[in-house]
Amino acid sequence: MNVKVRFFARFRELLGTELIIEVAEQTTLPDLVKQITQKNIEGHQAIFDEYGHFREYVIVMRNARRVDLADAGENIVADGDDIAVFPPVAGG
Amino acid sequence: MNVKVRFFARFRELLGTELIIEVAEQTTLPDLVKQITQKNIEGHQAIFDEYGHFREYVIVMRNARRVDLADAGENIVADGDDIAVFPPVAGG
Amino acid sequence: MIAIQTEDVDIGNLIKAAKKHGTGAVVVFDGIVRDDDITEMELEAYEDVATKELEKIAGDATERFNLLHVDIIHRIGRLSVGENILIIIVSAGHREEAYRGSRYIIEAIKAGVPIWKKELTKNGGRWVPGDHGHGSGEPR
Amino acid sequence: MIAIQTEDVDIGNLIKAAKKHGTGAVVVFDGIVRDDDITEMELEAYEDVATKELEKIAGDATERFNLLHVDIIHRIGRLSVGENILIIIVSAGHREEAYRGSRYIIEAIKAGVPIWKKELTKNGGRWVPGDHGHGSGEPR
Repeated sequence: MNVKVRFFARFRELLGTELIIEVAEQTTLPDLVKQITQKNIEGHQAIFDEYGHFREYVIVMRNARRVDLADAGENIVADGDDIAVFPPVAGG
Repeated sequence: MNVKVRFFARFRELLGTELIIEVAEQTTLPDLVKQITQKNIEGHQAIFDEYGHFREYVIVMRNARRVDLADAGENIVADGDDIAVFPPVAGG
Repeated sequence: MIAIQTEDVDIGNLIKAAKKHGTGAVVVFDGIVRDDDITEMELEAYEDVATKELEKIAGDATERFNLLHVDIIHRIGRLSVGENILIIIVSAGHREEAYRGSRYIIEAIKAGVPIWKKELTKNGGRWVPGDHGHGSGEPR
Repeated sequence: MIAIQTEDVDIGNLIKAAKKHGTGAVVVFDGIVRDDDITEMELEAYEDVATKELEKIAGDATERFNLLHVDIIHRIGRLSVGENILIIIVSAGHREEAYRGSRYIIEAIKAGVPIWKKELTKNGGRWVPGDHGHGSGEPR
């Protein structure tokens, strides 16, 4: 099962622009991202707090829709998902 | 003693653009303007109310400074004065 | 550039020239002859007084809103529907100042600069009463 | 025209094209790379999402403020000091709607469109934290 993960801005610098990740069934959104950040302490700490939860300022989109991080832990990814993870926006 | 009087917008259409008026000593601002409007009922009524006072919306400038119409009747014109009389502005 | 003139201006070039050191935002207001069933619009000004008033308004706005540059060009004469009447260009470090400065200038012009507009229609003309005046011209 | 692009635009031409029937006021916001001791600015966007967000903002603003035309062009890539970052052009019947619509659009972009800016300095770079976010990038 394959999922696309993209990072933007500082997260992109730390973790890469776009990755295709092979994930197991029943993988949650936080676990998907941790699969990428596990070998990257700085990237991990930018996105997750000490309890392994998404930091409150992190924005996650799944198939171009924003995910409510309060229940991200119950959000199971599906084959072909397009996940984006980014810091607060600063356009304009 | 000569005074220049200019009108703008609707007052200009009724009374003319610019006139050099010969006035007597001790002529007040209202009397100066009445000297011009006396032969022009429509022009007179546009500027003066039934008591012969400047209508409240009329603006009078003397040498590029706005005149307080409350005491215009005590405002004596001087030789070489440049008087402007106009309706409310509508620029922009 | 503060001017009352018949000619139009090149807004694109004015914006480029408004980018002074420290500029983070430029706001442009362009007031246009609106097609209110009119054929043309005729504008007149008490030019020397109006120019001085515009200069004073630009100076006040610069001081109040830390503007880095101000242009005010008010056109007079006969203008067709869609033509520019008034162009205000302000630049500032930040957008808040630029928007507020721009708005301050247009409201001050509407309130007190001796300029008048007459809308010319098929049936004649009507003087525009103005935002802050009352009773001038014909009822609309 | 709603676009996220590297190229600049001709604001003068866009203003002309924004003069739709009934237009009495055009307001332009031009956000510019400010010289905060930087050499350049690098912008990136989550392009497909950001474009859809801009379209939604333009639609919301049009409905709320009776706008007659909206352009939003947000540039990405590497920009020098003084270059245009974001151009918003709105036209409306009256100035109140034009100013309010313009301001609504810029605030909505700042609040929620996935675009990021990095200021490049002699000593490296710093991500701009954004107006409504908190905690992203380095402290300034």
